Amino acid sequence: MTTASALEMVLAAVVLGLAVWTIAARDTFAAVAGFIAYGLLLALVWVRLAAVDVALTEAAISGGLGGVLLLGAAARLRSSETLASAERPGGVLRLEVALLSAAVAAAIAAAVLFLPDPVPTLAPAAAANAGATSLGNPVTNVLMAFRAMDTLLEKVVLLLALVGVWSLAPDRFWGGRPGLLHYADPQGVLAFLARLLPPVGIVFGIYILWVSADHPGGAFQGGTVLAAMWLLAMMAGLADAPPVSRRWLRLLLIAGPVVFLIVGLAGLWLWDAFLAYPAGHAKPLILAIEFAMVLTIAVTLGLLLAGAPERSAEP
Amino acid sequence: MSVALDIVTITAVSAGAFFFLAGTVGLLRFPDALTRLHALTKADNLGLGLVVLGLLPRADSLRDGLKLICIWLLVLLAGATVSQLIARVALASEAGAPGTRQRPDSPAPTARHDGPQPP
Amino acid sequence: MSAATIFGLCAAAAVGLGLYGLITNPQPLRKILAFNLLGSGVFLVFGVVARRGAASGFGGDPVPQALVITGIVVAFSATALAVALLLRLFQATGSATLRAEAPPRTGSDATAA
Amino acid sequence: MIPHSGPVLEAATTGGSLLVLALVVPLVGVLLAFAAGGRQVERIALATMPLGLAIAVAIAVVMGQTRAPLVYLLGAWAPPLGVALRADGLSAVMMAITALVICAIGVFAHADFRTPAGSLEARAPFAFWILLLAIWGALNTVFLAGDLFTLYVALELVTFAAVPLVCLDGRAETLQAALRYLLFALLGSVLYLVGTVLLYGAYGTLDIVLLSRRVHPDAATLVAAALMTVGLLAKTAVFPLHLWLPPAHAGAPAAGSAVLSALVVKASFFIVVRLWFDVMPGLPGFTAAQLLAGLGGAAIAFGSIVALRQERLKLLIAYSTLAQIGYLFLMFPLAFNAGSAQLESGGALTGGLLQTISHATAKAAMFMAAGLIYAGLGHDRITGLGGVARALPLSVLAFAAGGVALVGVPPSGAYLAKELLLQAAGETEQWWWAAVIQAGGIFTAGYLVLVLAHAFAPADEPVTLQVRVPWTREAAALALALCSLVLGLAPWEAYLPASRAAPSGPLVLKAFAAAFWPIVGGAVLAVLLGRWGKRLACAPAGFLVATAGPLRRAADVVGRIIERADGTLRQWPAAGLSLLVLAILFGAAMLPAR
Repeated sequence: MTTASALEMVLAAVVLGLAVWTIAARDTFAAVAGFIAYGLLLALVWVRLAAVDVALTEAAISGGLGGVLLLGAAARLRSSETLASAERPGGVLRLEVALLSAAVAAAIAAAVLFLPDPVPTLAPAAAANAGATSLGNPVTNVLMAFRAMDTLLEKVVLLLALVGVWSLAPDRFWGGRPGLLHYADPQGVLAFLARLLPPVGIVFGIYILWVSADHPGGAFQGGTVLAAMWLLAMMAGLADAPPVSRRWLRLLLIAGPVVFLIVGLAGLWLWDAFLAYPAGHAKPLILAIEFAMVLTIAVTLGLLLAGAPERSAEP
Repeated sequence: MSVALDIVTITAVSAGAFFFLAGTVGLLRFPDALTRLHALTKADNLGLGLVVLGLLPRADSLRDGLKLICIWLLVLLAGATVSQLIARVALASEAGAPGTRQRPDSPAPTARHDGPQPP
Repeated sequence: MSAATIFGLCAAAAVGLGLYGLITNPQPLRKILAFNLLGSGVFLVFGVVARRGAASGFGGDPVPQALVITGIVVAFSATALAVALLLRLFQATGSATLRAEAPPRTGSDATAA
Repeated sequence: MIPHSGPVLEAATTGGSLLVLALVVPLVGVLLAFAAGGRQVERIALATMPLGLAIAVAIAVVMGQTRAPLVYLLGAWAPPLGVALRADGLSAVMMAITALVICAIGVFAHADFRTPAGSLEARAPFAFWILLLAIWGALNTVFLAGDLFTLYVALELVTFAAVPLVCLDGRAETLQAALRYLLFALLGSVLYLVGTVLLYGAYGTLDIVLLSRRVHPDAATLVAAALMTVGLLAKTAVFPLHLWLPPAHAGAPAAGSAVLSALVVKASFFIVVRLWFDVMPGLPGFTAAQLLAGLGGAAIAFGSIVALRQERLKLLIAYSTLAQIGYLFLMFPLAFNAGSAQLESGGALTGGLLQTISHATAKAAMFMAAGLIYAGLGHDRITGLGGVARALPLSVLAFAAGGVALVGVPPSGAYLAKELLLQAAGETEQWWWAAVIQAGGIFTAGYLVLVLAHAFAPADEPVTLQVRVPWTREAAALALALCSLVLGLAPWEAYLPASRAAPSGPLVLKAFAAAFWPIVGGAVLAVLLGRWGKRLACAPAGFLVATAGPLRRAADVVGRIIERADGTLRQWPAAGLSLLVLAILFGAAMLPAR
């Protein structure tokens, strides 16, 4: 057994331990904390699996925004804990579910272990066609060129989730500001952090996007960092969530998919096909789409975390 | 030269690892939130600082070295802020309701500052 | 054992744990948490498949890696929607439970009004 | 008929860009409506509808002429690296019916979801129209996408658009229904996703046509097939995985219920069909197909009996959806060819698909009619429906026409479907499914008779309508119901694999013959199991009641037991357990294929 393999085993054991904790912990708050640690360690697993793009996404979502979302919910739901946990199913049922879940997991493990050799892979095809876009990052190539349709649909999914969240608002607050108002000491340490960190964060978010043409990164990862900076400012009371009826906000929220669709439709009429890029101009077009998307993603994620409108538009 | 650098790396990273270990033990064993925080910051600040110091000779370029130092500085900043917030919450909850001790692994300072805006 | 094998087993175990939690944990927030665990296990299977497909100088097959990123975005959207629904349910009823109502025949017309 | 697969499916065909438009037009509508906001949301949605309908018709016309599938390569990248859109006969039919139903719902919902005068933008209209367009775009993607992962994203898009529809009026119980729906649907889609990645790992592609050529029964494929099937069944709400459906479909606003019941559950059903017939026709085998149809049969019995015992009209229709979904799964064993050990795209598939679209149109019409009755009376208690036939004749007519169409009276689509399924049952010598098919028709007639008997009964007190019901809304419901009633006359041979015997004898006579026995049987069921209040006692056929008394008491016991079982199965842990058990059963049932 090599050192690397021993390291991986320890990592897998810790990750699994945290997974068990997430499911079994009595206190929901503690379970969420365990899940955040799980997400961060999972990012290391992704690095070990040579998927740095995914590692960045995993860290940003599981450890970052997802963690904030779940922690906030756990804090707000604390008073409902005891009542809900009284509905825990009986021991026999739990045992049955445990056995059957284990059987399903075993079947999946067996399927993964006995996958065929030689391994079918699209890596050579992706490498052979990388020249068409002249991007060095194969994952960006897949996301923005080969399977651009999925990426476009994914952006619509994000927007729809936001429409769904907004649709939960009480009628009287429609058009108002999302979420509860955060007020913090303007001289406090959180406000200090919220003044100091965003400039660094914004540069870093755009950097992640910019390098994604040739290195790990991308619009989603960059957008997550930007969203985190915005949320930090909101939590510190330095910025307030904008009212959902603002026109500029609506335009920002659709900018990414609209630019994507315009380029895609231009491809339908002018070039080869829908979502095709003209030879030699693929890279600037892809970067343009990603810049529009990074803004849209940042705003969408920020608002998804802020929640449904719960206050009137007047501050 | 390279042997000297190796020794620096091994010493610094080992020392850093020791601080991480000590910090983790402290986190698990210390009695209350404030002492646990104290243990935790040792791992964050000193432990990570030493690991970064040990890795600096290994950096391929000046840029990589600067990145390493940036990582340490950002962690310092975030760690200091969050510790301060947790400590404040811990103090507040101890003062307000004795017996309900805040766990150090539940940082959600913002949730504490939440409150619906009076209409 | 290769990284793909170790993490493949780890992924399957995460799926099993997620299934168990999603079915038996009564609190909706814990179900959402379990769903995320389940999802991360599935994504890890993608990672293992990608790693096995390393070729042409790539550390992994980029196609499943890209699919995972899309999958993570979709799962996050789902989490956000579910949390928002849960908080609204809590706001409206003061409790957060998924327990099915008593058989519908006992329902009064209060629901129909 | 238009073949499902063939060598042509790897290059774009002429007319392929129509497929892109079918996806893009609703999505552009979503984006524009979101940005414009206010009153424009509704206008943009209503303007998109004729456009989308025209595209769906154009696709059907082009395919009718060329008699070949349409293919489009997105970004000009061919599978396996790229993603293809493909329209075969099934897609064309489903898209056309979807467009039709969406347009009718648009006309119907116009009055419910209007921005009130004096406000710039209102929550419910904003959300409803955007979600409706999004569901449309997502459904078209489900019908066209040739890639299993794109199908996953489209399926999630359908779910995310459908869930908020459930709780659009914000009542607490609808919020709970929506959350349960969302969480169970997410469980289903994650299981589907596991299958997707295992198939990629085994074959290096997710393209449906490429997979269908490479698939062979090894461990990964079997696990993938079982998990994907069960995941999709959870999203389709097949018994016993139906915990989310009745409250969600009954609690949504009428237009929402119509979309959910008519279209949304068909998305995951359609992917099951794609999976079993196109991706791996040789894999599931005899046992698994029997198991799947067995669930369908159980759904028919359970759903129908519980439906007959409901107090509220919307819940009755929701439970009848459960039964009708079960009916759709009866085609799987009937399509199984014992000689080749494969599922064959023949008459049974056509029958199943015809039943799908008949149910889509009829059920949408019935939910709309129920919504109008609810709006008119201010309640939807079945025992309180007396006199409604006089007060809202068109709505009751729409309900009746939809119901009659589903019972399977010629020339309805359901009649043709039933004929084709019975024919397939005869050819494959599976008489037990023929019996289940007949029973399905009788049960459907049962709840139709129950509701109509109440609706036509004289009112206890004069019916005063709470609101005026505009005729356009009733017309939309009636149009869909009539559409379902004449679906059997459409030229299906061009799109679906079926040979149909020329109709013999006058239509009226056949209609009467086909309707007679189900309706008599249904009436008996309705008398035995339905809720009558004091109505049955004063019915003219007093002697019937006297003889039915002991039988009714026995039926009541059976009904109670089934209702209690339904209540137990709809508890979350029980449903989860059923899901795991089914996953393992399907895996075991497919093992002999190795």
